[in-house]
Amino acid sequence: MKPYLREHIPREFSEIPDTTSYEAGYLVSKNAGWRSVRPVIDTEKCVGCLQCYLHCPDGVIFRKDGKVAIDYDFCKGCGICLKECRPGAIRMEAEK
Amino acid sequence: MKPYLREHIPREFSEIPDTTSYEAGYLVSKNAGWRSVRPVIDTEKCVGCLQCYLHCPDGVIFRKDGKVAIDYDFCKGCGICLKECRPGAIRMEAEK
Amino acid sequence: MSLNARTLNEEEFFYGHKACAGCGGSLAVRIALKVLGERSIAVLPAGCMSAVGFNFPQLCFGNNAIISTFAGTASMLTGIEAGLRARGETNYQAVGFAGDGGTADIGIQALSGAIDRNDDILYICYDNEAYMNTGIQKSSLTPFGARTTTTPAGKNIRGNLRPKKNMFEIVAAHGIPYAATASIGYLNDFIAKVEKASKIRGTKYIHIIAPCPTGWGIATDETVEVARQVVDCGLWYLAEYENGEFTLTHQPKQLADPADYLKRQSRFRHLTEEDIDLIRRSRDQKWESIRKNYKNIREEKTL
Amino acid sequence: MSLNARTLNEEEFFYGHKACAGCGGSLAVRIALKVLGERSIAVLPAGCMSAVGFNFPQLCFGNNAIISTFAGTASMLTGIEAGLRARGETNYQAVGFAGDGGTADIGIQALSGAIDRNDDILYICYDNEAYMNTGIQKSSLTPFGARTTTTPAGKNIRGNLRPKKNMFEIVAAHGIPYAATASIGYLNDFIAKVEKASKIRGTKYIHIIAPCPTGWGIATDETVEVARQVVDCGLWYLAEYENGEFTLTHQPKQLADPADYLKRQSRFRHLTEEDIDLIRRSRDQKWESIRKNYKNIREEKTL
Amino acid sequence: MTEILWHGRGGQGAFTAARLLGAAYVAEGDGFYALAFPSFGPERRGAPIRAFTKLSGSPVGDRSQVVKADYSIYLDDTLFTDAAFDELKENGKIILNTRRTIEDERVITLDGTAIAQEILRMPITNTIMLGAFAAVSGIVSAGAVEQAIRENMPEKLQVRNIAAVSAAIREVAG
Amino acid sequence: MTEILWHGRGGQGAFTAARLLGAAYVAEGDGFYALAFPSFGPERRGAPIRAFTKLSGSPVGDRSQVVKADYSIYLDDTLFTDAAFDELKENGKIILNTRRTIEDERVITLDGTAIAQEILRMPITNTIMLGAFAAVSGIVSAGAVEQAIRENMPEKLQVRNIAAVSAAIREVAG
Amino acid sequence: MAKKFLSGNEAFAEGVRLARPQVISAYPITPQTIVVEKLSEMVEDGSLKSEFIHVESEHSALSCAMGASAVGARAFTATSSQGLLYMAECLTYASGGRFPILMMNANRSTALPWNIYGDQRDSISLLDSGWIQAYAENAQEALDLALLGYYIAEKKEVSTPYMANLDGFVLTHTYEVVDVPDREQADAFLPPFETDNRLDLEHPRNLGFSAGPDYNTQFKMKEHAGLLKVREAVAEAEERFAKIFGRQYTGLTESYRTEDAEYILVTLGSIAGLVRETVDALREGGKKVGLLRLRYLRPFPNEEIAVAVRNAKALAVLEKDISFGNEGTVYTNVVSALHKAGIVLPTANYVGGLGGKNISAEDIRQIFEDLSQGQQGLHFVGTGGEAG
Amino acid sequence: MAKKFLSGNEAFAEGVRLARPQVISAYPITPQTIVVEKLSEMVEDGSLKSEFIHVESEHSALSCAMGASAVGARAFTATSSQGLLYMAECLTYASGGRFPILMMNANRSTALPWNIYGDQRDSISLLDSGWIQAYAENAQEALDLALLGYYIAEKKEVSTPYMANLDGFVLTHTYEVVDVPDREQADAFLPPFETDNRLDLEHPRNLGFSAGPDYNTQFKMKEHAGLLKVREAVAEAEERFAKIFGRQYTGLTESYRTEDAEYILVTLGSIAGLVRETVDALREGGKKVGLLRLRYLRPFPNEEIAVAVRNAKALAVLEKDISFGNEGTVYTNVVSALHKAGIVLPTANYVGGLGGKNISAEDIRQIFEDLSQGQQGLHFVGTGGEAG
Ligand SMILES: Cc1ncc(C[n+]2csc(CCOP(=O)(O)OP(=O)(O)O)c2C)c(N)n1
Ligand SMILES: Cc1ncc(C[n+]2csc(CCOP(=O)(O)OP(=O)(O)O)c2C)c(N)n1
Ligand code: SF4
Ligand code: SF4
Ligand code: SF4
Ligand code: SF4
Ligand code: SF4
Ligand code: SF4
Ligand SMILES: [Mg+2]
Ligand SMILES: [Mg+2]
Repeated sequence: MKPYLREHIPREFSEIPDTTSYEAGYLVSKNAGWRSVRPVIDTEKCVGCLQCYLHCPDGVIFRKDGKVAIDYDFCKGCGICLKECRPGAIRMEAEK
Repeated sequence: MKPYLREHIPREFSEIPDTTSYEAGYLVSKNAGWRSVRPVIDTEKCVGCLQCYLHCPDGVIFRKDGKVAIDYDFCKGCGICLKECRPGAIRMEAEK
Repeated sequence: MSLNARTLNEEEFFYGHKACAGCGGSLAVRIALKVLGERSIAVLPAGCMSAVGFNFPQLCFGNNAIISTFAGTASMLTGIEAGLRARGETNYQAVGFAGDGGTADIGIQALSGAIDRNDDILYICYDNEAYMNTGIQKSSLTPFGARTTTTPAGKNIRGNLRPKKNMFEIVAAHGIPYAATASIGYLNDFIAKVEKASKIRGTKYIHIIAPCPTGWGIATDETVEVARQVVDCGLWYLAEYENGEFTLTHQPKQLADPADYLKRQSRFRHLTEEDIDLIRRSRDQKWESIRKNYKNIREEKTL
Repeated sequence: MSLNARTLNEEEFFYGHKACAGCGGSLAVRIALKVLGERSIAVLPAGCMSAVGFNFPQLCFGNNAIISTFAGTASMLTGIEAGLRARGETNYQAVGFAGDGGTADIGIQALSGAIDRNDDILYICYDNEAYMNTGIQKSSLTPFGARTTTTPAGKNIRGNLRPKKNMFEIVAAHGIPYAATASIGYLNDFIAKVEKASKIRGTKYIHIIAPCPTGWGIATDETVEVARQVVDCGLWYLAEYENGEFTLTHQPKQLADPADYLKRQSRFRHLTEEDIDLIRRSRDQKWESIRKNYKNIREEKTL
Repeated sequence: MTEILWHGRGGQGAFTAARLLGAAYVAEGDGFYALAFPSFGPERRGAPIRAFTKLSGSPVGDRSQVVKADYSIYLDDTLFTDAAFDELKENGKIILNTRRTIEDERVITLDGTAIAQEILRMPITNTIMLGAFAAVSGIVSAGAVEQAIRENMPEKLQVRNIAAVSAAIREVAG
Repeated sequence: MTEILWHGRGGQGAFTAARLLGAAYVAEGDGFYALAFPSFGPERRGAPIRAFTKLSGSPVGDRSQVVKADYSIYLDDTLFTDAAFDELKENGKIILNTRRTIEDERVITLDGTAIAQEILRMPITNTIMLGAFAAVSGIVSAGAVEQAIRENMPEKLQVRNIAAVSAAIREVAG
Repeated sequence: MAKKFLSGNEAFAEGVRLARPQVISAYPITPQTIVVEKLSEMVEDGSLKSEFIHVESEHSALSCAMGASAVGARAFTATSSQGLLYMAECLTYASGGRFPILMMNANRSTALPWNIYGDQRDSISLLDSGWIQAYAENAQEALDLALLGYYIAEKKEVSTPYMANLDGFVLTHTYEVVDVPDREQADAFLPPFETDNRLDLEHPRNLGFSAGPDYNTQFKMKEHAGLLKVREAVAEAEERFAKIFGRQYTGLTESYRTEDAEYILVTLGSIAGLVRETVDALREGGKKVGLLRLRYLRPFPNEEIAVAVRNAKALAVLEKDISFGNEGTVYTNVVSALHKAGIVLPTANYVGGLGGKNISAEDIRQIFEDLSQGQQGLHFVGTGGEAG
Repeated sequence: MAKKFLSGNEAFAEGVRLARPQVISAYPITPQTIVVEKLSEMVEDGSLKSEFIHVESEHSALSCAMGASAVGARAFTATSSQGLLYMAECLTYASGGRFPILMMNANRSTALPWNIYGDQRDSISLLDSGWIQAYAENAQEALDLALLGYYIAEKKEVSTPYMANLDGFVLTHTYEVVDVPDREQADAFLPPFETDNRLDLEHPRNLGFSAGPDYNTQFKMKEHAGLLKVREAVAEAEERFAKIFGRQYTGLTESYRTEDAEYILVTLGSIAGLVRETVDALREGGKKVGLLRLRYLRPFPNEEIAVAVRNAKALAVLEKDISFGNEGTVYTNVVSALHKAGIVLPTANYVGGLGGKNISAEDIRQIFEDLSQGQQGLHFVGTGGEAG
């Protein structure tokens, strides 16, 4: 199962587990703020080879319509996808 | 240095070391009581090959006049010397 | 036949973690879990991967996962495997992901014990060549010459003076059913090895080089590339151990010069030409023994 | 040229100890210290040798000696060596004597670390194939089939089901400067190896089979004989590892049948003919690999 | 006590600036006390981080993080949001590295990145923002900052960073 | 409370005898309590060792070693010296496995080794001395000893050891 | 129920067999080994269905047990002395993880100097590690603690690992008569282990995570609360136990003739038997003395102590441990219990039995005698020496 | 003497450099690592002549240090948290062996849950292990403890290892102004290490042996006596230190405005700074409050506490640890000190800062306020929760 962002952040004493055990894949914060550059996919150029998807350390590239898309909530902007994209379908853009 | 029997057994509080450190090779008890058989060397037959000396786990056989002798204070009577003596110069005798 | 980007499980099991951008270790963990799937139970000792993945209430493993003590990866895996078996479960894979320090130093006692018992576990060492989580200290897998915070490079000493421990061969000397080396620069090879390991019963060990931009002094987009380069220049090699035999799974046509690999990393920046030459020579020596003792690359092309 | 009964130091350094009559381990320690002499500093972890040798006020080492924690033989050796060096001493040998359990199980982390650092120490494992001091429990060096108190032989399980860990090759896989196997049944070979080791700087490891009458179920006068037999039947072998190469130091003309060796020991008494055959076959397999990977016996005759 | 809050990303040197400020302050003489510390986290390179400096005429007993600051300094304007003002004391000021102009009297801006690129030849703005702080606050002298840099930075970085501080002071003062 | 001191060598089974005696005693019914324990030492095979049995009509709280015994039993006469008498209570008795005859009314001797060789075909005298104790003391019945052997010894050893006990009882009683 | 003549170790092993642990991992150490040997025999002969893991160290033993517990299997381990210290990291880990593992600890002295005999410095030096700590007086109680231990530890509101302590040699190696419960009785008493605190293949979970400053205190409060719930759990368990087995225990402490006692000796473990005998003897001589046996050190029986000693004129604590540079740790704890209850009375601390030194009936009489003479302070038993 | 702006770790490393250890063996762990990194830099740059051993674990770190000490070399190690627990076996070993090793411990929470921040459960949970335990308040004291530590530990009559504790992050990673002594001053203060307790190539010795029941207690009494001698040794060392460096410390405790204080807060470590400030503030408001800082936990300052609080109306102990199922361990010890001195007064126990939870000035004011309202019992700081 892919971990996903939850609505609720447990804070109250009663919400905190009695043991150090909790639902798997419980996310409460994004990593978008880590990024100063963002990868952008040029779907024109993308051939769907999936090398970017394969090599992304954060697993934020997913398959979409035979090509790929990025979950910007969790992309850290490392740039590996760009390097792995032989067709040059990815470029980095400065954030903000 | 070969550990050897000491006259004195420390017993008083003041004689006990302040640390767990003491003179090397300090012996206060013999092992003779462990033995129910004792090896006896027939110096006639002994050729001084030193195999008994070499193989004694307790190191109680020592060289003497080109042959060997045994420190009965510490021999445990294991019988290895007898087995290692090819010329058959060692026999075991029951204690007492 | 074997898995690849297209046939791999699309699910992600290591997601939202706080590893540095470009972290090689997180890529290794991510990919292995995609191969092993949802019935894998992951054990991670203290180290970067657990530090970035398990911060309540941010829990980044989608499958069952637990942090072990630093020394206890393999022994906790043993217990998990035995416990599940005792509970009557049959379809699961206990897998450990430990760093180089957690594997080759403090964790080697437990690892050696598990192999000796031939416990049915898969142990993956992601090797970033230093204690990264605590700030880049030398481990026994730090290579010769590397600067770390405990092997500083200065006027008197030029970084780490000891060669890298060969965990792969040490593990093999245990007579383990399966052991392999890998690199995040050759993910298909890694994928194939993880898949193969998952089908073998008994202890399996995979040692994957996983560069760390922070600790190696490279850009965040260089990790995969550098991990490829270390194989291409022969300072690392891709191999398997099985049935008592060593096999190279990838034979670089011609070994590239290590100098390029070394010079792009700030941890090696202080090395002199002589140092680099020493490294070259020890590589050559190792390859001589590889050529002698390892079978040739397999015929299959995918690996 | 090398030492023998006649030329050996006549001094005794391990004397008056409370080991069982006929104890093989105590013979190994005694002989090694006679080779190493009075400027050796011995470290002994928990185990039979320390238990029988260090009971205040009965202290049975004539040279400097200290008990270490069970896991800490190698690391304490490291500290002793470094400490003496720091104090400006030059002529000494730090030597460890650890049992099979203290070496291959709990002590392997520290041992592996010391080898990795190439500390100038000599580590001798006296292998009696079980935790003897605590009453004969299985260690990872207990051979296949042996009955111990934690691998009982009964209707359902016939003793220990796991093969013996190969510490010698594991240590060699670390790239140690010198490693060797030995047996108290071949003392001249052992003496030569200890002497040789003492002249090499860096880490040295010697693994000596030292039968235990109590744990093996043999008479007190059989230990040396049995230690010879295990070599003669090929279940143990005498070898060295140096400069990356393995060498047999003793080549039995023809391997004797292990059955005789096994049957005289009560720990193996329950074995069936099939079990023994299994042992024979695994021995043959090992020898095949030895013949392949080990150089032939040296020319010198003394070894 | 003057409390300063530093904002940056892992790797940008926010804590170095916090520490240099403390060192500069205590270098002013006896009776000058300071604490400086980073936010203590398992934060990784790239993640937003904070650092703290406390300056006082007597030893500082309170080692807890600064909650309301006299000065809140941003090395990277991507981190600057409206929440920034909640962290200010009543007369607190924000010193922000940005190209933008911000219409708020509590905010002092400068294009630290440009100065950095010019003088340091890389976009590391920590000492520049330290210079800006010195100029804005008047709490530490340029000389003390210079001394702190000399005593606490690797030799080869000293000259340029001292120049960077001066440039920042000029920029703000000017 | 009756306190029994056993003397033997590591490997001779002195402690097994001590334990069998305790088991035999408690087998007599409710209200019979016993403790049995070896001397706790790192003693190795061959070394002289001791074992202890305490028999009482109420739970035995004192777990310390027997210092003065009602019965002191020697499995091996090489261990028997004059010091033996110091370990006896006033009316204490010694039961000694020996071929010798000893002129002391406190000492009861029997050639346990001979019986052992005959019945067990090895020189292990522990159950023989236990039988001797039963006969001499009258504190445990032959039946209880037999039951203790059945419940506490490996099956294949039971028959012979029961025979050994009987032989010893006959020997002493006869 | 079968009457047997067993050593403490053997009795405990019988208890463990009856408790049906699914995974056993332990490493040998004197004087614990017999337990593990017996268990491996039971596994061999099929009377105990359990995975028996031959681990390479105590750290691994408890790590392995934690792994098993973390997937919901009942786990057992046993150790002593150096072994307990070697697994110290795992002790806190197991309690923080709230894994209800049962461990038998054979109390033994710790090196240096080496010594294999029974004192209680090993477990008492790790009193803060979050485990329930119980101390058996005799082999029967040892056996029973194996069953009670799992029952208490596994209660959802407790979820805390349980350390059952047996004095080395004087209890572990001493044979006495023991009632061994039947399998059916044991099964009726102890239900199979159920927990949500586990890695669950159907509903994946993340275990053993980090918790930063904002959350950590809460976890620690919960851990503390779990231990405090042990008092009630013990009471409930012992009642249930009495119903099924006919033996009634007395909670965190056992008071013997304390009601009207002027002088009370507080102690724990197997020495209590001798103290009880001595109390009886002194009572016969007209001395109003009593024994308070601490059956548990964690949770600490503050309330029970306050009740038991409220009418005493003085008390002494006799214990087999010392916190160097201060005094016996049990004493320190007992004194705190008095203080919190507002009880003011003279106390003395006797440290004895170190390294297996015998404590005699005479020693105990002397303590009572000292107390009646107004003795206070720290004293070492059996050496004639006042500390200092 | 040079004025520098250093973190606690850096300051400690400076102290270690000045103390000239001959062997350094340590294993990395947050928040200790900086010390080891700094030392390896000093070895590299030649300013510290020492064997720097890259060990494979903390157990090995301390084993190695013991080996070095056992041949008469001055040895240093440093650790924290899990690392301290991982070497627990070696702690008792070193103290029993009477090896005067100096260890810096960066106080940090222990798993589970994992947490890298500063509380004191690590060292306090190992209070019984026979080490001298000192707690620094600030970076200056940290540096000074490195020198004082060796001086005290190596005194023949003490011969006991010394653990200098620095609160993780708030002290180890916090920069402040520090006077760094000159090399000459340091050498004048701290003579080279001399000991008979060593393996000596000229006069061989056997070390670390066993001692059976007849001897063990005596060894333990000597160990205890060694710790008790620390009080005097500290006094002498601090006097000598003051003469050479001009800074005077105050022995096992430091009293701040306690003479006439009605309410005293007893605490230790770096939080004392904030308490001192708060005391000043409250005093300005007319409240008679005081601070008693425990500089040492072992030996425990029983006498000093008794003197400092004899006129108080109530006291509270604020500590960053808890013994689960009881209360804070420092509290337990303090209460025992009161009891032994015959002091009866209400006390309360505040457990705070667990897992790095901030303790604020407001929290401290509240404690004093509570005390004046007659508060007793155990309370967790910063969570609003009473234990239980
Ligand atoms: C017993 C113990 N010692 C030390 C530590 C501190 N520690 C946590 S992670 C870590 C470094 C891990 O290095 P490695 O295994 O190589 O993994 P990486 O961080 O590089 O991913 C260390 C030393 C610990 N958690 N436990
Ligand atoms: C940490 C620790 N665990 C366990 C022990 C108990 N122990 C002491 S000696 C020993 C057995 C040693 O076996 P081995 O190393 O093979 O030596 P041997 O006794 O056979 O000579 C054990 C388990 C210990 N002393 N320390
Ligand atoms: S930039 Fe890095 S994190 Fe973002 S999608 Fe590309 S590879 Fe993944
Ligand atoms: S690597 Fe490039 S071409 Fe291939 S899928 Fe990704 S974006 Fe498309
Ligand atoms: S019998 Fe054994 S101990 Fe005695 S001399 Fe012969 S070999 Fe040595
Ligand atoms: S082995 Fe026999 S012949 Fe040789 S020295 Fe010994 S006694 Fe003499
Ligand atoms: S420090 Fe290195 S290994 Fe750790 S998270 Fe960052 S990139 Fe990954
Ligand atoms: S048990 Fe074996 S190894 Fe130990 S002393 Fe006896 S014979 Fe030697
Ligand atoms: Mg690493
Ligand atoms: Mg062994």
